[in-house]
Amino acid sequence: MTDLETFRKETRAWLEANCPAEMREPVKSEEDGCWGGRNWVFKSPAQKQWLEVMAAKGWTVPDWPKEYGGGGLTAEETKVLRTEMAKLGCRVPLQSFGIWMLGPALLKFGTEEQKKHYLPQIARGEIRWCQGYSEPGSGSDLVSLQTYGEDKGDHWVVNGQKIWTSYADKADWIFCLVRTNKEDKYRGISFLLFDMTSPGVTTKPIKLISGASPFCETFFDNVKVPKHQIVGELNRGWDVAKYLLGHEREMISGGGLGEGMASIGAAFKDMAEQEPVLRAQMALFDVETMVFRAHSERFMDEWKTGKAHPAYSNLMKYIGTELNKKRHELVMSAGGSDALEWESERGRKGARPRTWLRTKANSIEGGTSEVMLNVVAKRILEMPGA
Amino acid sequence: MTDLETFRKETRAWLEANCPAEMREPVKSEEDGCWGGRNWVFKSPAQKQWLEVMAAKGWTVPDWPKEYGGGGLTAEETKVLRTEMAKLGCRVPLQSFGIWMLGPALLKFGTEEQKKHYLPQIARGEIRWCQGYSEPGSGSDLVSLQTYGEDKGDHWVVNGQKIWTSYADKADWIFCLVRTNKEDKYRGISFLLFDMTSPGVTTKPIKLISGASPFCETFFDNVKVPKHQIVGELNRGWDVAKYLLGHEREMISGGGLGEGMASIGAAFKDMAEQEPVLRAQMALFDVETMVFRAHSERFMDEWKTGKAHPAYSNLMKYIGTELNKKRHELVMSAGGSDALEWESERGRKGARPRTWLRTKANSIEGGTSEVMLNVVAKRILEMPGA
Amino acid sequence: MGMNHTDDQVMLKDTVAPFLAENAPVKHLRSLRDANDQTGFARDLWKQFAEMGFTGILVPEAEGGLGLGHVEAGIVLEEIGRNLTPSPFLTTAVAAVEALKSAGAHLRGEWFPKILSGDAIIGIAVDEGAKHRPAATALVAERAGNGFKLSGKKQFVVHGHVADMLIVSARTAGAPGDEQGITLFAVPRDAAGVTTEADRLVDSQLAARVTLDGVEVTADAVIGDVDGGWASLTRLLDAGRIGAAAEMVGVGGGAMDMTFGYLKQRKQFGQLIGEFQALQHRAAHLYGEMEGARSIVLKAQHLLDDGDPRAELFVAAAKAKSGLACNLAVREGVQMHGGIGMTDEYDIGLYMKRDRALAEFFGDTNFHADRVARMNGY
Amino acid sequence: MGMNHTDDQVMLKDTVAPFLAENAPVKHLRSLRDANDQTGFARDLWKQFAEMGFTGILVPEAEGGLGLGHVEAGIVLEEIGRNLTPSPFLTTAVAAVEALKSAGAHLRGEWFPKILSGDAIIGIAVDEGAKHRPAATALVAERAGNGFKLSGKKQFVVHGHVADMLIVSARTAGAPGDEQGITLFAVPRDAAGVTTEADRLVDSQLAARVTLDGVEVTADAVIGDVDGGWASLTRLLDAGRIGAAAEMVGVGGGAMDMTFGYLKQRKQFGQLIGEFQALQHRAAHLYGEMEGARSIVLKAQHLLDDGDPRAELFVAAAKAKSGLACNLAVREGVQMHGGIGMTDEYDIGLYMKRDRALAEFFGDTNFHADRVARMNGY
Repeated sequence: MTDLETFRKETRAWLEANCPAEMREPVKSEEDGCWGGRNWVFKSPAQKQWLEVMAAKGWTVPDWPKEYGGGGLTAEETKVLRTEMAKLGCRVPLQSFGIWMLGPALLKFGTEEQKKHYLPQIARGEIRWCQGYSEPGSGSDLVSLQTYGEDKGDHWVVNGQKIWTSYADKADWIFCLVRTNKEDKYRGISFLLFDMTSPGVTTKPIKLISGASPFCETFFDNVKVPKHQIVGELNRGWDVAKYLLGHEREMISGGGLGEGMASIGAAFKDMAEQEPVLRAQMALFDVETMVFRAHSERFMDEWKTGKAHPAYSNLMKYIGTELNKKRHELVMSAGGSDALEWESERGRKGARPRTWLRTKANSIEGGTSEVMLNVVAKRILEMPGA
Repeated sequence: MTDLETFRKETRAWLEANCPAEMREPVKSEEDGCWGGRNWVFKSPAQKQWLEVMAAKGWTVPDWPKEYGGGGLTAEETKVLRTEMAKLGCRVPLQSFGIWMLGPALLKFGTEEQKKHYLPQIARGEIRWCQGYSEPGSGSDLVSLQTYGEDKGDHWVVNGQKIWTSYADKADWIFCLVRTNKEDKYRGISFLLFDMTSPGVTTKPIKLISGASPFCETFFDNVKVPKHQIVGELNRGWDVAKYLLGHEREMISGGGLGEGMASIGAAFKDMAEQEPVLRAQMALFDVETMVFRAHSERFMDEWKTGKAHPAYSNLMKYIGTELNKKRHELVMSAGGSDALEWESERGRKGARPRTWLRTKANSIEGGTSEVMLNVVAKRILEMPGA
Repeated sequence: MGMNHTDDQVMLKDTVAPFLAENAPVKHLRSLRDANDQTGFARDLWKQFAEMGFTGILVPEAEGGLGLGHVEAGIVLEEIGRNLTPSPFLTTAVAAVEALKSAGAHLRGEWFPKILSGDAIIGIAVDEGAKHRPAATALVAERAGNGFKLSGKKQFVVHGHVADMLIVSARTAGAPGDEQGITLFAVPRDAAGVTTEADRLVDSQLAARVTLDGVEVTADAVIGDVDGGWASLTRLLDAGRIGAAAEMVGVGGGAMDMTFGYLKQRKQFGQLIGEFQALQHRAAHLYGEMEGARSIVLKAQHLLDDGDPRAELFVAAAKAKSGLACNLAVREGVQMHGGIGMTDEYDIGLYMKRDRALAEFFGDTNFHADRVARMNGY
Repeated sequence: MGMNHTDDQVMLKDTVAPFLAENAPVKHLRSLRDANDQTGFARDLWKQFAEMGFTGILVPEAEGGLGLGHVEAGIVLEEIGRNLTPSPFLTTAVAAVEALKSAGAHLRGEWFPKILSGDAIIGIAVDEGAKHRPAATALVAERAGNGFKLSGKKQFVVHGHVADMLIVSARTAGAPGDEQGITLFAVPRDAAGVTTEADRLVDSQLAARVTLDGVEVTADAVIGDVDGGWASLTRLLDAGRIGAAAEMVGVGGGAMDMTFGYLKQRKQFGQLIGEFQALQHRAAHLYGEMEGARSIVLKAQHLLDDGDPRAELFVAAAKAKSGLACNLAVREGVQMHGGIGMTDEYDIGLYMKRDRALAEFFGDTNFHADRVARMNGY
């Protein structure tokens, strides 16, 4: 038996012994996730227990180094762990922007002190993070951001406004892009971390066309940020941000995958059989679904072996999000007038139309489709021009 | 009875009396048309007779003034004439770039001498014209043309090359854009007329992907053009060209109309019933066909009453040509492997695939779809930017 | 004149457009929604519609109306669409009026005056499943005495919970799927056995699920012919379909204009986003689609008004195309607005919601494209 | 490795690509066409294919072949597509070889060696109408003695006029439309009663209409089971379909690369046309479509090679998608080339022509999308 097979066997045994039965039930809604943080109220003792045993093994972040609270697993071992978790139906023990976004950036750009300080807390789910990037005037053109940190010797005083900060009202800390030099557009931004309870920080939830949302507007009014809370060099925060955006993009393009992409015609068989033109569109859409899954599989295989173009995730983000929007247009067509109900219990309080409307943001958040196409044209296809 | 009703009655009677039976049979191929010119060989006595009687009444160009060989009809009378001709199935007596393109430009920009000299010959089909606009390096960006006419006092000496000159090898004269000032891009072009038998003019037919074509490359090697053969002012030929391009655009966008736009599903009923996904596409295409016909009708009604935006024909050209291309994709799908045959008698020597391939030029010639969209965005929608 | 508006039509538009822009702009919809209004529209606005004569556009002159046509009704509906005005105009003053034209003197005498005065709301109770399939009618009307007894369910009856009368398609013969054997009834909403359950829809309007449990009506309640109601139903549906299509021309046009305005105002990367050629081309394409929709809708209105036998085909094409074009307009609208387009605070999302509801109303693009194919013989 | 090529596959590609680029680039097709060649491909090139081992890729090792799979055959086909090389590779070395794998020792022993040596051309005679509908087989095979007598017509038999053997689907039971009752036969082209009529197709290849008039064959000519030939036929068709799809990835890729090259070189309005954002976005979109096609084709090849039961579904999706993507590539190719793209002198038009022929070969996008729906249960 190879080492990997031994690892698989042991992992499976450990998961069977340690993952509470309740944590193996399918996730029913976003509410079922565990986000951790200072103010987190566990939904059940099982949720708490599962996070604790996993964090103790470093398996909330299995491929991070052990000294920072990770599991120290190799890429192959990490894949085995995920596969075995999937087989048993184990829930992800911790949802976290700290794990998905900030952690990788700290691992790459953080000082040794920062890594030792922040990463283990992230791994144990003790700090909940939010991201401060976009501003009302800086959407696709992120680098035009205006939030300004004035140098006051040992600290900055930050003033400005962020938008689209997910769960800002629930987060403990923020990682935030702040202008620290007004002269240089690109090399005038720094990547700062600070506590959301700092005086001068306020948040306001954003209501979307689909209803309530995790997004907030976040306002900074003379917020004091100590200088040691910068990640990377002064004025070079754009490098950190770009690195991190890459991670976000992969996450979002991956979001189009999963069980949501099964045959749409099979899911709405009766409608397909009654409506020949709808059926034809579902048939063509099923083809695109299978294509996207195969494409994602190939991309991941090529990515892992370093064969994929560094900008390829932009292409996948474009395709995946446009496809998901189209899918929900078809779901709405299949649902007919039933799917128009916005508040009724029968319509699960508008679950279908709200999901449909929510998908419209897929091709905007994390880089618009237009920006993705620009990037693909310029970086992959090497089209001329600025 | 109104005057117009009287005119309709008289016209109908005249047509019935004067249009030979053979000239009322449906046109079977491009070969059936009468193009006139010095070297024209009439396909039949009836073709000759029909041209002569119509030209004698001025009805080859019914709405041109009588003094220039026209019929002097009003717009309403012209419409009545065309309607009655259509009802009886009378063929167009004369196909002519002189009528469609040069004539209107001469009427607007020509001197009295030029009108008296050229227009009656055009009306009687005595001179066959071709158009010298595009050059190999100047397609969409026509104004960058390089063919140069050097000023030699009472004449220009023209050198250069044109492309896409339809029937250049059969034409008697050319109307041609020539650079007469190298300093000014727009105001350095003149609109010249000259005889294709002038020393130094040679032509070479262009073979298209669809097979032989009426298009030629045309070469000018020290061609002498007398100065009185300029239309409009020196260096202001671009104004003439633009005016004339408008006419061409209308002609091409109109080309998408007519009987070719009947229900595609009805035309390929058996295929539609066997192939449900093809049927769905035909159904959606039938909708677009009906839309385009209604749209064209509305455009013409608004155009005639001066309510249409001057650049609207660009939109119609874009929509009509893209639709026609799509139509022939569907025709090819419906035709299956039968429609792949390129030379067989059964497949009428590839009539279907050749027509399909020919339609691909629709969205290129007379202004590409991309240029049309630029124009619509800027002139109609008034989008910002150059 | 051809497809140009007549002077009278231009004048009507010049009356309707400022009236709605002033009295029922998008913020009117917002205020009803945010107040959690349970009617679904403003009754005083409906009264004003009547006073302006709008509710009588399709009512024959002999019966006190203006005796105008679908072109004129469409002018009102386009502005309703452009302003997202919640209104029973389409159901009551268009679809119901057309159905009542094939009713007897009794029903006409009762309902036309109430429609003209703005005192009646009429619901259209045709759909029984999630998708529009009028021939699939299964709700049963049995003969009972010299009248009928109706039992069954309907859904997507817009304004049905506050309607004074419901026009109900019922099966008196044949089986679901047959066009023959359907009869149309005028059923008072307060008749014994009628229950309605109102649901707020994605576009904030209210529609009802209606249950008829042994509802007794007299023979006078029949609209058109017993068992041969398909003709009257078709008349009702064609009016409703072209009306919904006209409203979508307004919805799509409103979304498009708002979006083009944004392109000329929003800056990113140091320039107006409307300067980006990729967006310019998409804008020009969208404009062409909306213009096409406008044209086929107008053509179908003319054919309906002329009693042309091709009208049904063109109405189907018009509903199909307006669905495609308006959907493109709202999708491009949200995308081109970017993040703020996703917020409830901006109006563009409301256009997307109204588009969705109108897309389903009286049959969607797929349904009507299929009908076009069938009418074209394949 | 997953969906990455193995080292051996990379090596195969590194052999095939320069070989075809050197020996059979697009001008090879032109020279055959312009010489009015009546074979449809170059026999010496076919011999070279055999010498390089390409014709044996799918032939089992035990029978002298390389015993490789559809991924490897696809590598050759993609380069054939990219170079528009006229070749019997797809029909003979892919579709026919897969069919012969379910044949008895007699047929295998006769044909595998000839295929390996480049001495045999095999035509696939399945289609009877203008569209691919294999279950509609009507050509009759009646029992006669201990053999069969075949009568009927086939069309779109690529290289059929010069084939040494034709694989013919025939009806031995049931009625046209039934999958049951079909039997596959190996029929020598020179058998009495076989006549072929060659037609040049839009892409300059030659295909035959074949008539079988009481053609007598022995029981040894049966491939697979009598009446149960659907299984062998499916094997043949899946190989042909994924092969055609792989070729289209090459055709579309070749057209795309040529077009992107042109965008970087052609100037209009004082700039490279590749600088125009509208074209950049369309180019990026096209690239994504072609990449998607490449991915589903590779996935389907893997599943076929693994004997996975989902293979048939994925092959259908792959043929459907490669049709969509390749068609987009050639349409965008001609449009972006502008006028010169319409001239016979430039290669882009040849890509459009080959795309059209491959689109029909073994079923088009619409046919396969419909099959995807059926296999998905609706």
